[in-house]
Amino acid sequence: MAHTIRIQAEPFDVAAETANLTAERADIGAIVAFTGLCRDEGGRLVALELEHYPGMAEAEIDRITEQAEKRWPLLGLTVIHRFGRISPGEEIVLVLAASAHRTAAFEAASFMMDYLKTQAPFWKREHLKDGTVGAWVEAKEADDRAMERWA
Amino acid sequence: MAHTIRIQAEPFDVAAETANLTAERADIGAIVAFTGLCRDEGGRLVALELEHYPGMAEAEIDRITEQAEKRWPLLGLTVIHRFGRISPGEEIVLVLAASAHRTAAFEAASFMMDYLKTQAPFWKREHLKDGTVGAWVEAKEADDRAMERWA
Amino acid sequence: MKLVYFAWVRERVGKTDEDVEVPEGIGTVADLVRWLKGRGEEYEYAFENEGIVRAAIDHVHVKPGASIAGAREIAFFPPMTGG
Amino acid sequence: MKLVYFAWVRERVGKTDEDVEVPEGIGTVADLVRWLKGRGEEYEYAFENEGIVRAAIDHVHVKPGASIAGAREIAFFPPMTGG
Repeated sequence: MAHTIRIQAEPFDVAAETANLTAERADIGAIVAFTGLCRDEGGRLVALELEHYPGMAEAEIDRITEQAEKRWPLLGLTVIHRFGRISPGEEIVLVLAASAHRTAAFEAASFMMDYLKTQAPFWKREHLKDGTVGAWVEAKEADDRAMERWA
Repeated sequence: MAHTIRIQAEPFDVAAETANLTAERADIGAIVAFTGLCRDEGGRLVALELEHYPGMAEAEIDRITEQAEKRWPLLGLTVIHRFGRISPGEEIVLVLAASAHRTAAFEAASFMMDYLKTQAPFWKREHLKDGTVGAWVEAKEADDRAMERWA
Repeated sequence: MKLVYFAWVRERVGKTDEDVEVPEGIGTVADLVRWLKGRGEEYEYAFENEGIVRAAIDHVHVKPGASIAGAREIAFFPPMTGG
Repeated sequence: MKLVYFAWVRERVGKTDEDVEVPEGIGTVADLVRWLKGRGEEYEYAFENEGIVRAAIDHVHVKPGASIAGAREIAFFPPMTGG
């Protein structure tokens, strides 16, 4: 199955990515698109800064993608993860999963997100409204637990 | 919470619907968009024809939406369901669920689809490649089981 | 009382809707189906497997035992296949 | 052998990467961390809670017990917070 993985600073276009997945085919019955956005945390943040490990980020997402492809009968899978400075309201991550039926598409997209959160080498730090650089975002135990349900 | 429900013959624009949900706000962290598409079933179909019960379709989707809003902390919910003749590759249904975090968005979108499949008054019939009108699509037991997991 | 039909129930009955005068003693959806089946073979055919046909009263799903008292519109249709 | 650091591990060590000559007898990632902690307080600080810092060898996540034999690039970083 064809998949697309991109790590980039630029915004992405969900509609264009979806069109790439579905072009010239009529066997896809379900597409789940997950978009992760930067929140302002009640006005506290002016931006999130995303650091990543170039080379490993692509390799790790590729491995996660291969696992998803083995587990579900997917007809398309796209992952785009941004890095750099991202303002509230802007997109951070996109996962698109396409399949003949909805269950595979929902599960694969959810699986991809749980693994991206806990396995892909990205780190977020907060930039605060008062102009200072805030803390690195701490990993959440809930994310580890979410990943464990796929074991 | 604001929600949008539309029953229409016309195609929809996922990007525009998403932009409507997110406009002027920075508290949304996760958007799950489910798009259901018409498959050609291995080249057997030239179209699906969707019949619906006007009035009840809106009312029933409104009730399902209210249930989802009670169950998950949603920041936006959009449901668009088409009727009429739909060709392979075209969209049939869209569910957009927005929340601060991904679990609520994934679960609410999945719940909405399971309920739409089994509770919303729509019926599909096949139009075959040989020019004849085929059978009404039969309800699947798997869809009833999928709904039961939310009970 | 208005009856409306959808999908293959509509095709079998041969009409999209009709106004009926329901006689005394027809209290539930199941009673109504039994009465309809006595009106002609097209109804007999549409409701030949009563367990399959679904009903809604005034746009709300109901079970066969539901009372039809006060209903304005009763709909009959196959299991739904939207989404 | 190249070492690379990310996020607050990078900030605490005070550099993004470095080339090191690892002495004989340093067989695992855990051995390497212990050796690094002996090199200065910046490393001591970065690895003060060894259970938290994660490692990857040549772009693959590894556990502390993993062998570093043949490794070209070893990375140290906090738990990931992407997605």
